[in-house]
Amino acid sequence: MHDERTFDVPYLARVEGEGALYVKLEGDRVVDLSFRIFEPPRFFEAMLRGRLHSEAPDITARICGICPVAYQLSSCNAMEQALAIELPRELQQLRRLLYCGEWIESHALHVYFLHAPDFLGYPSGIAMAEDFPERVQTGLRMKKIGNHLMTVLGGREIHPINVRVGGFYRVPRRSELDALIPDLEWGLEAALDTVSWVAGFPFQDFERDYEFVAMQHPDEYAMHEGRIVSNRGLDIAVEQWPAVFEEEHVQRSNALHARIRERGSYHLGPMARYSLNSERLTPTARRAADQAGLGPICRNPFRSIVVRAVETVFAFEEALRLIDGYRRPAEPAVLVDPGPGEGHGASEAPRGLLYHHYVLGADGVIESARIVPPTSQNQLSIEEDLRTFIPTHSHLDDDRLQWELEQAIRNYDPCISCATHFLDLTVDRD
Amino acid sequence: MDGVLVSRSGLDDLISDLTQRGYEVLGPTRVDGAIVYDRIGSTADLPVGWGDEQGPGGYRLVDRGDEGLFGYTVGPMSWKRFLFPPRQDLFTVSRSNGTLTFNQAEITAPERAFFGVRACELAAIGIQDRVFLESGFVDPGYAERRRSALVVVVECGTAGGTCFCASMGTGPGCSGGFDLAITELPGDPIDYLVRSGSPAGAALLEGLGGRPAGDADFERARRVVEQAAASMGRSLEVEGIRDLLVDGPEHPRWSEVAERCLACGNCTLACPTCFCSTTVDRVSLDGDAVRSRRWDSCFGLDFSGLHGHSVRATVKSRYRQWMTHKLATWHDQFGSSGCVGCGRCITWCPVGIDITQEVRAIREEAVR
Amino acid sequence: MTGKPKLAVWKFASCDGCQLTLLDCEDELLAIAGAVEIANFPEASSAEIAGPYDVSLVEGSITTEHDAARILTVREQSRFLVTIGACATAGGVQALRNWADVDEFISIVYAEPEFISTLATSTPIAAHVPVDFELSGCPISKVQLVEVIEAFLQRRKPDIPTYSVCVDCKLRGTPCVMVRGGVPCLGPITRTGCGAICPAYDRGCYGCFGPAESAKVQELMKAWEGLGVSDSDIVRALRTFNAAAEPFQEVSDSYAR
Amino acid sequence: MTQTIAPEQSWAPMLPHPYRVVGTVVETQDTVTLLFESLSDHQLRFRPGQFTMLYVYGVGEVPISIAGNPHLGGQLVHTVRAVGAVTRAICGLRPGDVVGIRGPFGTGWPIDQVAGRDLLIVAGGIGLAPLRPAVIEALTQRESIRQLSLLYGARTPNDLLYKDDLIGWKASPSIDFEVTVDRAHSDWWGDVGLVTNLLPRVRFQPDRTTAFVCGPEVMMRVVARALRTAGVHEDRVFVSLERNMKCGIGMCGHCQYGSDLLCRTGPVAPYSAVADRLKVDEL
Ligand SMILES: Cc1cc2nc3c(=O)[nH]c(=O)nc-3n(C[C@H](O)[C@H](O)[C@H](O)COP(=O)(O)OP(=O)(O)OC[C@H]3O[C@@H](n4cnc5c(N)ncnc54)[C@H](O)[C@@H]3O)c2cc1C
Ligand code: SF4
Ligand code: SF4
Ligand code: SF4
Repeated sequence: MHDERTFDVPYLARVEGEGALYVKLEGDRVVDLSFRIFEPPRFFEAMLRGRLHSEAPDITARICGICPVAYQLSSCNAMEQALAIELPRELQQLRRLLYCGEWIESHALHVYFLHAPDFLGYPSGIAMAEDFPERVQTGLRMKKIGNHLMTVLGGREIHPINVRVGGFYRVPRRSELDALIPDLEWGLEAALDTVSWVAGFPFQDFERDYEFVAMQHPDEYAMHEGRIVSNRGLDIAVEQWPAVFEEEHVQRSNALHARIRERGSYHLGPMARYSLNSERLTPTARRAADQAGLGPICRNPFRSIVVRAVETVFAFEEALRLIDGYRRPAEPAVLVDPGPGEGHGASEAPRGLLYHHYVLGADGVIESARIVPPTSQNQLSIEEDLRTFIPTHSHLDDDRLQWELEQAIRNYDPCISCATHFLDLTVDRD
Repeated sequence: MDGVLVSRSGLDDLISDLTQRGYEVLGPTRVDGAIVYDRIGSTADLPVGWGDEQGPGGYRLVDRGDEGLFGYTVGPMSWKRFLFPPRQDLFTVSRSNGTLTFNQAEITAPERAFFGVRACELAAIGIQDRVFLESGFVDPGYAERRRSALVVVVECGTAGGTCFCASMGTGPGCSGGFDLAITELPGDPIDYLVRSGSPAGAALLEGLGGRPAGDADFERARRVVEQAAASMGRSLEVEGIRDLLVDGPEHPRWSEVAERCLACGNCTLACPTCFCSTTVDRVSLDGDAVRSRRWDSCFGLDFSGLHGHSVRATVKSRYRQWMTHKLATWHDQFGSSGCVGCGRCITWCPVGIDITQEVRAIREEAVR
Repeated sequence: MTGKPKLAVWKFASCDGCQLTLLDCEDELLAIAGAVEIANFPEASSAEIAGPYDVSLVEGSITTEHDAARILTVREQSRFLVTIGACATAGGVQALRNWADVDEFISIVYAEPEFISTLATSTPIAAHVPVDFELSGCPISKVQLVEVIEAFLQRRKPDIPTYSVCVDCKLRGTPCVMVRGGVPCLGPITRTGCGAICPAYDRGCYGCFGPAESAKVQELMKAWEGLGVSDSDIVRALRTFNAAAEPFQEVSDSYAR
Repeated sequence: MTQTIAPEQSWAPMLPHPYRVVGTVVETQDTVTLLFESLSDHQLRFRPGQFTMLYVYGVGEVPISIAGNPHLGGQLVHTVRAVGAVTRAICGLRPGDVVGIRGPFGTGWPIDQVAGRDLLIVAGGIGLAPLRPAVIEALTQRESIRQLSLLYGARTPNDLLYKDDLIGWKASPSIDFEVTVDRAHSDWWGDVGLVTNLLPRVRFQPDRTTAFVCGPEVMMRVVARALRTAGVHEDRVFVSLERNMKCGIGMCGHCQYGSDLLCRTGPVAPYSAVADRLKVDEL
């Protein structure tokens, strides 16, 4: 084996968007490492200036076709804070139901199509289907049910049209939701089965002592309501986000990197949510986690696939619970009286916390906007994972090491469309 | 003609009788700010006490504050939807042993009772009957569904802002072509005169309580209809209209209306007589081929497509095609006007283009 | 190698939603994968088969020098090139920069503007290379995507109508929101394809499929004025996901003046 | 209304019948003549000028004129020019392939009204296809017709259809046949120029003449005008019109041409009935 090696993956596959990885090794020492995002910038924050508060959910959804609901709900939360609107419980629960759809869809996509192939040695879920047709069909059907839930509530699965500041345009009739129950019940079983399947994958023995950051709600496994907490004592309201976190623009990337002021990197996403809130999971999800041997906290990012599977169980179970308790709200939305204001909003995108901040002028026109997606917040953590991982695995041959490194990135289900977008890996060993 | 006088509960009995006889009863219901046809189980599902205000490009439901069951006119939907559905498979084709096997697509024609068909709508059904059943070829799906439909007419007591059935000679009263006809007789309580127009109707009438209607009751009904005829929101002079339009393809009004018309096609799709369709061929990646058809509109560019170009490239030619067909060449093709005066094309045009106004303008300038 | 046609998916500036639509064809995905060889689709597969490709699905608009060069190589390798979505077909939401000063945009978003290289405009694929078929929509419709792929394989004309959303609104049986509620709706000038979902959810169409054939934008906007919509709201409505599509752009510019 | 309707239930006018390609002749670079045989008991008896709706598996269905001999049962002949998806698919068919056919539809040429008259047939391009059965029929009824002439125009010599027929007709004493092209190389034996230039070449007595004309709309207009100038009554000049067609049975509305639904009351019509309409753009 050479002393110096370079790994250059100019286009990372099975991630959403365009990113690249460059690693340079001398023996087992990493001399250079960059996880680069070269998705062309699209300037949403700038484009939002001068638009109406009411346009933010539809416009920001276009930042990411993978998790549009996250953008819609974070922007609604921020706008509703800016305009001092309180949503009745039923409308909030309906939003949560919509979010369940997105979690199911996104997690099923990641588990079956983007991540499982790594563990089983396939280039794609489609290739995997040749040997595991039933598995892949199951994954597709789960994904379809998530999409269908979003379609019923949101009008369509990608860039739903039914979310507005103040609520919805139209709320479903009970019968429309009841019709979803059989599929969701099937999905719950399938998700449980998925947990046991992925729990049996061979995992790298790798752990890091992350600062996990996620939303927390006193009564529920948080999705779009609650405070921001961490395992190192952070417990803030969403509007304190800028006081605690900061973003830095680094040359190699079209995305901004976020860090906790004076502390550095942190970890967002399923593993963070799970580790901070596992006792608030629905009962079946909680049991599934136990059976999969997850324990109350998970620090091995390679096991995040198990956490995603557990969260999928949760999302199905929660959707069933929400439908069971559904009473059609009298009004689809709270009346909005536009005016000046400032609002912060967050929600848990499938990949982690998504933060929005707006300042509104007269008539609710946006004067400034700031959006911090989960992948850009996770960038530092991804790089640190790699730096930690490489020295203990540098004995691997180039192909194997590259595979493992890519997998380590995919652990985060990085959505580069959000972070601006694409993964492309260069490993340089001289 | 036989008739009985019943109260609202008599109509409830009628609806349950129909349901018991296996009919799916469809009638006017209030959904999302408009009156549309949907399943009904009793008169409580009807838009009780509701009326509508209609004008060019505008429609609003209004609370009339009464107990009337039929105090509105026609909404955006027509019965065409049930007899000539927007999308239908025509046939499937399977390919095996080097040959093709064509199979007529399954025809779904549930027994249905159309409850609350207005006079103009009955006339529109008659017009589509000529297209699909009586012009040489028979559309089997239409035939089946038509055969399975029982028609319960409601005569109009008030006309809407865009109605002109009186001009077209299609309403507001009905003298035949139905199974049952209902007239709502205002008063306290409200009475309903129910007449039969077919053996099936007579059988239903027999099972209905109430008392036999007398001359005075028929007279009351006549006055209700007369009042509606007198309150038409629109009128259209039909005298000589065929020649007026056929001979005037270069009338300047066509260009003028084309400026305003969006070519969106709403008028054609809302119209209860428009019957145009296009066909779609498809083979799924793992199955048989299917040919299906769906509603089409002469306002589309492709509608008149010949390879490489469209005959009617301008909006002017498309609007002219539509209106000339409706009011003029329909006579040549099917022996009647293609318009029943329901006013839907006026109300549901997003920019409020008014067919009666356009005819008037063409007439006036032709005279000048 | 199989004799199946080779399909490639390419991404330029976009949100990934349109290519996700391919993965969202849950019922058809494996059949598609059986009928074509998915030769290059980084979002779904790390396997990459070299070109040329029989069909290329191109998502996203051109916003950088690098992408302007890359699309030329994509075109060279593609026999039949289909643009998917509003970005690729009309420049997308990022074309809003076309009305602004990009340097200012950069400085609003990024602390170190000199690190960012980008073009002043976002342009559709057809502004750079010939395109064989365009699928509009933000995002594209699943049904239309499957239809285009099937039609390509069967060498038939795809059933992708170019008339207005109103047609599908009527087929669907939705009472028009503009007529019954005075809600401003872009349906009459927007190309159908989404299935007329917005009116079915009680809101006006917001034009995400771009202009329909013969779109009479000015005339509809006059009707909007009649509903009390302000000039600035008209400009906003026309400047969203297909802002740079000519019929929309022309009229939004006239109202912005 | 149960009582009023009693249609033949089983009759499905939209349902094609399987036909097998049994032979093909490449006519020109883009035009092919195909011979079909029925695979069911469906037999096509047609009048010259009628058309069928021809369905290609999964691709679509288009109207195509019947181009064969009306007296030869058993075989159906179509000549098709590849211009779009469906016609390209038809031109690519091989013997053994199976298609769907419905018909015949439409009015035909009024060949039964030419006894004792001069018959002048004028064809442009693919327009010869629907006229070929009329020529064949006229030749079989030759004794009852006074003067029989055929004028045929094509773009170039390479675009001429039915070359064997043309040679036969040229040689036949029963028919005066003249042909012209728009452009030609030096080895071309026929004329160059508009088909109307050929009119003076053939004998016909205007007041006893019936003319069948088929070709592009402009060509038909020009020929009809020339014939009128020559003294042929417009009632006796017949043209065949073309509009988009989706059903062939008067239910899809696409083939409207003013008062006509061309699939039912056309495609053949006396010029007098459509002269006014032909003057209107985009009708
Ligand atoms: C009565 C009649 C007889 C005809 N006879 C012949 C013939 O003998 N030989 C021949 O080659 N052609 C004939 N045509 C023309 C032929 O029907 C068209 O060339 C064909 O429909 C084009 O279809 P496409 O799918 O190949 O082309 P595209 O351009 O892809 O057409 C798309 C669709 O538009 C419609 N369409 C397009 N052009 C026409 C047209 N000219 N007429 C009717 N519908 C059209 C069809 O539904 C077609 O499927 C005839 C047309 C008519 C009306
Ligand atoms: S043309 Fe207009 S008024 Fe006449 S029947 Fe049709 S929709 Fe009604
Ligand atoms: S008349 Fe009105 S409804 Fe009809 S196409 Fe024109 S604008 Fe649309
Ligand atoms: S709601 Fe909009 S899309 Fe639907 S018919 Fe009305 S104007 Fe057209």
